[in-house]
Amino acid sequence: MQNRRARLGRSYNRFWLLAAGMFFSGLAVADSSVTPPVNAAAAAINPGDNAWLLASAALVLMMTAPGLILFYGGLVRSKNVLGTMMHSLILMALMSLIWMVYGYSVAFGEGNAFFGNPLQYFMLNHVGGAPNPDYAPTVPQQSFMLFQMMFAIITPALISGAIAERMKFKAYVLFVVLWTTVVYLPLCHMVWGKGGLFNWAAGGKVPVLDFAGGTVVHISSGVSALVCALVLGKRLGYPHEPMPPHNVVLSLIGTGLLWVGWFGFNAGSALNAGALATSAFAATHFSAAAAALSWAGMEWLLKGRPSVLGAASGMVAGLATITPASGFVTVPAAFMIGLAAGGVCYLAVTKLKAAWNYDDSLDVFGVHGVGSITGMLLLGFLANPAVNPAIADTFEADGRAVSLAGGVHQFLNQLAGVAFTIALSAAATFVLLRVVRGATGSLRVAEEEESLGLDLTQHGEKAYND
Amino acid sequence: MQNRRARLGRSYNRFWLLAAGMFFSGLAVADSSVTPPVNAAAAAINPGDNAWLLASAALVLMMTAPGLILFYGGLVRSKNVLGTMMHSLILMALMSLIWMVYGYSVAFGEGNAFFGNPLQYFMLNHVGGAPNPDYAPTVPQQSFMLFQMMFAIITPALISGAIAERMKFKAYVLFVVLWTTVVYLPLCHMVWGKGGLFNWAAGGKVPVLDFAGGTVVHISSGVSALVCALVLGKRLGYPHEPMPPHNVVLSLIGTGLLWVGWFGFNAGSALNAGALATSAFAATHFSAAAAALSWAGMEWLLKGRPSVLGAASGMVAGLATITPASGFVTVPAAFMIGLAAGGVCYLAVTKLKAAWNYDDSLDVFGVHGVGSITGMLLLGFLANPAVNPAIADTFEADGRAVSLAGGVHQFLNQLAGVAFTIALSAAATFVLLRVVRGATGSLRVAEEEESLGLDLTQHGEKAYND
Amino acid sequence: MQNRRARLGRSYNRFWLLAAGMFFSGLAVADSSVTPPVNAAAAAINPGDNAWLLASAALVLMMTAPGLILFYGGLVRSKNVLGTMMHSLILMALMSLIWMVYGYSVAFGEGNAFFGNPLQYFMLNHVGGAPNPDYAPTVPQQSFMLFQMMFAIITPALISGAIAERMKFKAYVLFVVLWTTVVYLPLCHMVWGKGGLFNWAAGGKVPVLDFAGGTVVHISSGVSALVCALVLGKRLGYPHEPMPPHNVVLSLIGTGLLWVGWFGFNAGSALNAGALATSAFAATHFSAAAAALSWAGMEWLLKGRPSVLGAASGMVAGLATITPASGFVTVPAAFMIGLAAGGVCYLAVTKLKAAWNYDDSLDVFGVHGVGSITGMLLLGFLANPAVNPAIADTFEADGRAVSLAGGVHQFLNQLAGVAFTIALSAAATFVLLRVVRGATGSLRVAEEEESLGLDLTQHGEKAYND
Amino acid sequence: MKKLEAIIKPFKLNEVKQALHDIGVLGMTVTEVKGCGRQKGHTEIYRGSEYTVDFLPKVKIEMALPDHLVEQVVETIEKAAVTGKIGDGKIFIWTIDDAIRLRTGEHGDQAV
Amino acid sequence: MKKLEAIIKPFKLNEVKQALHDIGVLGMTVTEVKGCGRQKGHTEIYRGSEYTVDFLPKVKIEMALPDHLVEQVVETIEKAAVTGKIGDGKIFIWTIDDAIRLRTGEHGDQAV
Amino acid sequence: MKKLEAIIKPFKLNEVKQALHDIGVLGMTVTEVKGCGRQKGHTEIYRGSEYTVDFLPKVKIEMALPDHLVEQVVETIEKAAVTGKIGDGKIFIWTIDDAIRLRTGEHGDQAV
Ligand SMILES: Nc1ncnc2c1ncn2[C@@H]1O[C@H](COP(=O)(O)OP(=O)(O)O)[C@@H](O)[C@H]1O
Ligand SMILES: Nc1ncnc2c1ncn2[C@@H]1O[C@H](COP(=O)(O)OP(=O)(O)O)[C@@H](O)[C@H]1O
Ligand SMILES: Nc1ncnc2c1ncn2[C@@H]1O[C@H](COP(=O)(O)OP(=O)(O)O)[C@@H](O)[C@H]1O
Repeated sequence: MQNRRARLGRSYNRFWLLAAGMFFSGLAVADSSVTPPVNAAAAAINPGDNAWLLASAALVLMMTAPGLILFYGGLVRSKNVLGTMMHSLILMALMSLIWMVYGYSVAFGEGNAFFGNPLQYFMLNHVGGAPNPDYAPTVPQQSFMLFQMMFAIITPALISGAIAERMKFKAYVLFVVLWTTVVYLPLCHMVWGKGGLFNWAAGGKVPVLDFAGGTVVHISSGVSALVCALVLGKRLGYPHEPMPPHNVVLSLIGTGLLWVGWFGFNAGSALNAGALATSAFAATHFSAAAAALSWAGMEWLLKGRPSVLGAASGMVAGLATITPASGFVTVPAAFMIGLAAGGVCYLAVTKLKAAWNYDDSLDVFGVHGVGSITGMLLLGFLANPAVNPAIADTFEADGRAVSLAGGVHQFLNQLAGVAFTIALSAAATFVLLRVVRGATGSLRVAEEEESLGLDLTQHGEKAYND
Repeated sequence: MQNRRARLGRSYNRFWLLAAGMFFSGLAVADSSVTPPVNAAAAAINPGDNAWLLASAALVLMMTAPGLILFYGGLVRSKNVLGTMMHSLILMALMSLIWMVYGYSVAFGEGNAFFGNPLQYFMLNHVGGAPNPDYAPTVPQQSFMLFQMMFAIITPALISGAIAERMKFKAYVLFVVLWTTVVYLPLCHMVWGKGGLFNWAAGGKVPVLDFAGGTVVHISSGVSALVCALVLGKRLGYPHEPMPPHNVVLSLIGTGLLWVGWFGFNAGSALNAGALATSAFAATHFSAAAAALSWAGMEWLLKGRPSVLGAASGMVAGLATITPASGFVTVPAAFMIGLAAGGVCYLAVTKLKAAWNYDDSLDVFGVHGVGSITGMLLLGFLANPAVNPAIADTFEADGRAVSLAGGVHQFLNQLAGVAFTIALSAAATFVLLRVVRGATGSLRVAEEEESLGLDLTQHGEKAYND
Repeated sequence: MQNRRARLGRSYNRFWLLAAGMFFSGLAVADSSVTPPVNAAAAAINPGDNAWLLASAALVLMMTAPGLILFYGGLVRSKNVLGTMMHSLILMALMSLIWMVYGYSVAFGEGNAFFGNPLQYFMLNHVGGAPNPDYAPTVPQQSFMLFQMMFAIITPALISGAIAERMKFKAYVLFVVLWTTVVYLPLCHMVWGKGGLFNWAAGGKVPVLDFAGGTVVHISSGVSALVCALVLGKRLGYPHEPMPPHNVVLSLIGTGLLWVGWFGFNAGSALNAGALATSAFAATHFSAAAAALSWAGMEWLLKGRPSVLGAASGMVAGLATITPASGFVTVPAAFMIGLAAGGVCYLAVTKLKAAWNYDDSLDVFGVHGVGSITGMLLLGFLANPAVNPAIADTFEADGRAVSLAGGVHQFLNQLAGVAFTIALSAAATFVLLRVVRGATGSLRVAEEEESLGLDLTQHGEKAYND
Repeated sequence: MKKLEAIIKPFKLNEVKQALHDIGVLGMTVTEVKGCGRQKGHTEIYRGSEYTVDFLPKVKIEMALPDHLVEQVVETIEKAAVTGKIGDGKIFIWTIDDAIRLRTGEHGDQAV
Repeated sequence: MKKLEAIIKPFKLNEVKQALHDIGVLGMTVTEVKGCGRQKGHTEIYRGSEYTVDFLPKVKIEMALPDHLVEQVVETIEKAAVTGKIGDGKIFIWTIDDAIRLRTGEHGDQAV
Repeated sequence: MKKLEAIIKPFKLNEVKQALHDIGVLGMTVTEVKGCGRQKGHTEIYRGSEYTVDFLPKVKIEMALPDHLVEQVVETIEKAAVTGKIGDGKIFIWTIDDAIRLRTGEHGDQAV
């Protein structure tokens, strides 16, 4: 994920939210002169690497739409399908705006161990055709910025599965904007940003391995989803009233697109089209395959029949679980991680949810949260320098060389990263929901609206007509 | 879009329709000997650039199917969904045939300012593995030909949204074949072909900037769509009878695929995988995001609720609008263009359509026509040599160096290109529809057939059964 | 498809199924030390080629899901849609497992003329970042392995169309596992594996041209499908009871995705991003286009109306038919092959099926089997060294130089390959179905279950709810 | 009290509803149905399999009415629903014992 | 005149329709319904949530008939629709006051 | 024998079914319908085209019952289906001549 030569960045303490205030003035000034010519550094750019990174960026956007909107949209009742899809679609717009104004800068600007300088790349100033050697030396920095933006779009979209079918649209919009600013961007900086606390490649105090977003994307969204489900409460009628998926076919199409798109997510995180990209591609594939077998297999054993939605859920669980590990493990290890993913997530969704008695409508916590925690921890043991030589020989801040190969030592690092992510996500989500409730009156729609459905009451539309 | 060294091509005046007559003889002769060995010029080919161009070609075809067929198919009533999808599907076959026989040659062969020599690449003769340095020096000419073909497929497909739910299939087929021949191919030559009237990079008298098809694709189809809607008249029952989209979910899937595919459309138009491709990718993304915000925002303000179809329509409007500008503007400028797109197209679809009282069933004019006109004109002011150095220093036919940077001068050039495209599209469409009516008896199906639906009456099928 | 310098591999006679038994021990040992560092041979890797091969692998997986699951899922009745989609989805898991344990090794390991050594790449040992110069010298062997795996997934998935709506899930799973082991892997070795009987590039006794899987993928699955349909018998009520497709829209989305994905299938088979990839891309496109015209055209002539499903079926037929020829023919030749494909497959599906009175539910034989036989044989005449210079000058086992250019000689080679594939597929499928029946009691679900639908009875789910 | 059931062509539903509203009849229940009768069906072909479809889409309108309204309602529907082509549909009328409004428990003519 | 309503298993619809055509009864209106009765439902599971589904898909055929045809129609339906397994369905019959053909305005037995 | 037809709000179906089961009434047939009445519809907007939708989703429950059960069933449905808000729905009751169980050929009260 990162260039190996690391220096702790200087720390910027100016409160970066002021950057947002400068948006419109920025529009005016940032126009032309400040962006360096895109062809300036063309010499250093490898078209093969850039082709792969652009294709990967496109694949990751495809994961959100149409991938996730299909997967989630199929699982809700027909009266809520448009509202559910809108939860993801609107993020393609909102997150891009944030990313342009201050998001990329907070995540990847030079700063302290917790966040980057929001002014460094304000309005994407200085993010042009020249590579940023700290991150991806063979592609335009703009390509790197685009690829990372797609991650910022899908992460809050994942959360929306937990609040489906009952959250007020206005409250949702406010929540995701705050959540991204307070949870996602700092976490992204800590794990992947230069000088970030957990950045193993760039001088982080706690070297946490997370190739493509176990902490940043899946644990953060999964844990926040759980808190959302607990704070919002159950859907009217849950669990007495049957709420079967209104269209499993949509969810299966979504599953296929998620699997395909995840190749961009994980293999694209190599940031070039070399052998590491291939290796991440392979790990991704085999984990998804294995998890489908173990989830459907458990159903076959315990319930007498493997369900199709179960196989699909296993696939997604396998993909979420391998995400942090995809650039560090062999194919057989990835397969084992996948087998574990299917089993653990199946139990989380069927037993844990029943035991804890919450209504995480589309099982974001059970699949993404539990899955990626499993993946992060297994990676602690399975990380393999033969797969990714960069971890054989990294440097701590004091210059001491250490290896991050799998073992108890690295397991503890991983545990620290996971624990921090859980704590930050849970606490921040809890607080932000109170803020949002204060600002919008209530988090949920009125009971009558909930029973009529979000499509009609929040958006004035119906999905299906003659 | 084009190689910068330009000479005015020799003008061929032989009437190029005779080429069509040579089709079958051509099949026989063109078989093997005439195609140069594909590996001949392998030395000049950059695999990274070719990988990106092939991927882009695939993405642009994906925009037509399944992208556009979903977007359009979801918006019609269920009795017409197959017929509507067929309007695009059949073009994947028909346009490819035309492109092979004479289309590519008329568009990109050397010729006069208005069209290329139809015999130069008749039956794609001489279009092989060697690059054509006039267009794309680092990929096989065949790759360039394939990429451009995908544009020729989707352009008439866009028009089909205006005649949906009422045009006779036979008349439709005849119309699109004629329209492509008379409007699309010449326009393509004028804007992108060597020696074309508007080709800023290759000696055009009027240097019009159009990176990926504002005039050639969106204005031509949007304006022709308006004329079609006016000539065909309204659907039975319009506007009294409610005609809500039969399946908004399909349209949202289509929107996601269109956005993803549009990366190929615009960033592929760089014709290599360098920094300009990345820049076009970025502009595309941010414009779509911004237009979703402004369209849904206007609904929220004016109607009290943002609709999901509105957000999706905004995305498509933002994509169509940025298309001509995508290779020439910075990210903040692209974002502003997107904001304008969402607002202007929203007004076109809600106010202008009502005021002018036409039934453009799926709002091709309001979204693609109005959007791309907006984009072409804004580009006149925002074109930025820092983004695309090629426009800093171009040559007029007399050898004088001029810059095409944004300003009043370039705005007037843009205006000329837009006006010409509107005039040509409107006039030709009007005439061609009369020709087609003469040849097929009537443009519309009988009233009884219209009320039974096109699926059953034109194709003998129903989309949905048990 | 293959490196041209050939030696007959040594023959390994150890029975390779014992490899399967070593799976779990393998999981333990194969973990880390045995996989060579992925970056070892990075020097030889061309990022452009690797980007294209990874993108192609993703595209081919997309053909299975969501491509094929949509195409097939739309054609069955709504009570069987999930079961039908599961037939393909489960193969993404099962085939990957087989491929990891022994599949890749049997297909591409060095061995005798019929299969490779199952131990050579057992658990994908030694399949890492270094290229395998016998197959693809510019990409990691792991990329080649991944790309080929996607073929192993989709091939048995194709067969599932013939047994749709009536086969017991347990019997299906057992059958596809056996079929892959006994039919697919050996055939893959014979045609594409080093030293394979039909491998024109690597010393095969019978030099059969099959660029991307006419024999290996489409004839093998098509013929096996026919045998399955005959052995299983007709669906309850067929052909008296109407069984129209429950959702043609799904099938059309699937068609679009199949076409797009097929670019990866065929152009990816060049194994690099050079001019041959472009040429295969072009052939693929024009054949699909032509076949849509001829299928829909025949309907228009014979039935008075072109159907949308007919155009889509033509597209798939054109794609299956060009597959073996895609790397060897010019665009006009590809167009002619496509025209033939649409006509021949239309007749197979409408006349032959009626005459032979079998119930191949989704016409796997009529489209894939008949199509690819047509393509293989036409290729015998149309193979063109100007397109693919490698066939101009190949070597027989005795060192004699021969050309495989189109003509009677090569036609006979093609015929031999086709005949062998038909014989192997038919005989093995027939025997395996008896084995499976013995093991699972019966191949079909009970009548009551069939009338309730597979979704409910095999998987405990319904696709569509409120 | 009477129950009246009208089977009409789907695209006539809005007109009929409007006409009934205009004479003050607001309550009705509508079902999508398929009808078979003298109106000819059509043929569909999917990959060479031809199906003759006898069942055509229709809409069923049900109303409970006080006796005195029946005649006027029948006339209104006749006027609004007729195209003059075969397949226009039918009205069936029968006597019911009681009607109850769930919300209030009212019975009989009050309830409808 | 009588109204006859038959609830049958969906896959028997074609047979019943054919049998009725064979005795000259062409007009009928069909609705997809869900039935609940003695026939046991089934269980569905989605990600661990088990639902018992009591409502099974059935088809409702409605016909208005002249009195003299009722017996024959009942017998015909009985023959065509019975599988002998639980859940085969029911027929209900009641008297109607009138039937009207919209197209012509005909009343009574002429109208059906 | 009586035929009873209840039009209720869709989300009340499960409760009503359960209540009927509790008093031993198992057989019923259910149809998805759209209702129009005093309950106000809503407005939908698609790209600026505003539609007022008067027809709201309802569920129709049909039951054939022996005369003596009618009163109890009506009360049961009233209790289970009422929300007190406008649009709760109606019950209609009429007399039927006969009921037949297809599987056995039983007639009358035995058949339901
Ligand atoms: N005897 C009947 N019982 C119930 N419904 C009938 C009957 N006859 C016709 N219908 C319904 O009325 C519709 C129109 O009838 P049809 O005979 O086609 O035309 P018309 O009403 O012009 O005579 C049919 O599609 C069917 O739904
Ligand atoms: N009392 C009733 N009123 C209305 N419909 C009924 C009644 N009883 C049963 N049905 C309908 O008949 C169908 C079959 O009834 P069921 O009791 O399951 O089997 P059987 O008809 O063999 O006795 C039910 O699914 C329901 O649709
Ligand atoms: N006269 C009627 N005949 C048949 N159905 C009716 C009639 N009046 C109302 N309905 C049905 O009852 C439903 C509820 O009626 P409505 O007037 O909205 O509320 P309420 O039942 O509270 O008076 C309607 O949606 C419609 O389906």
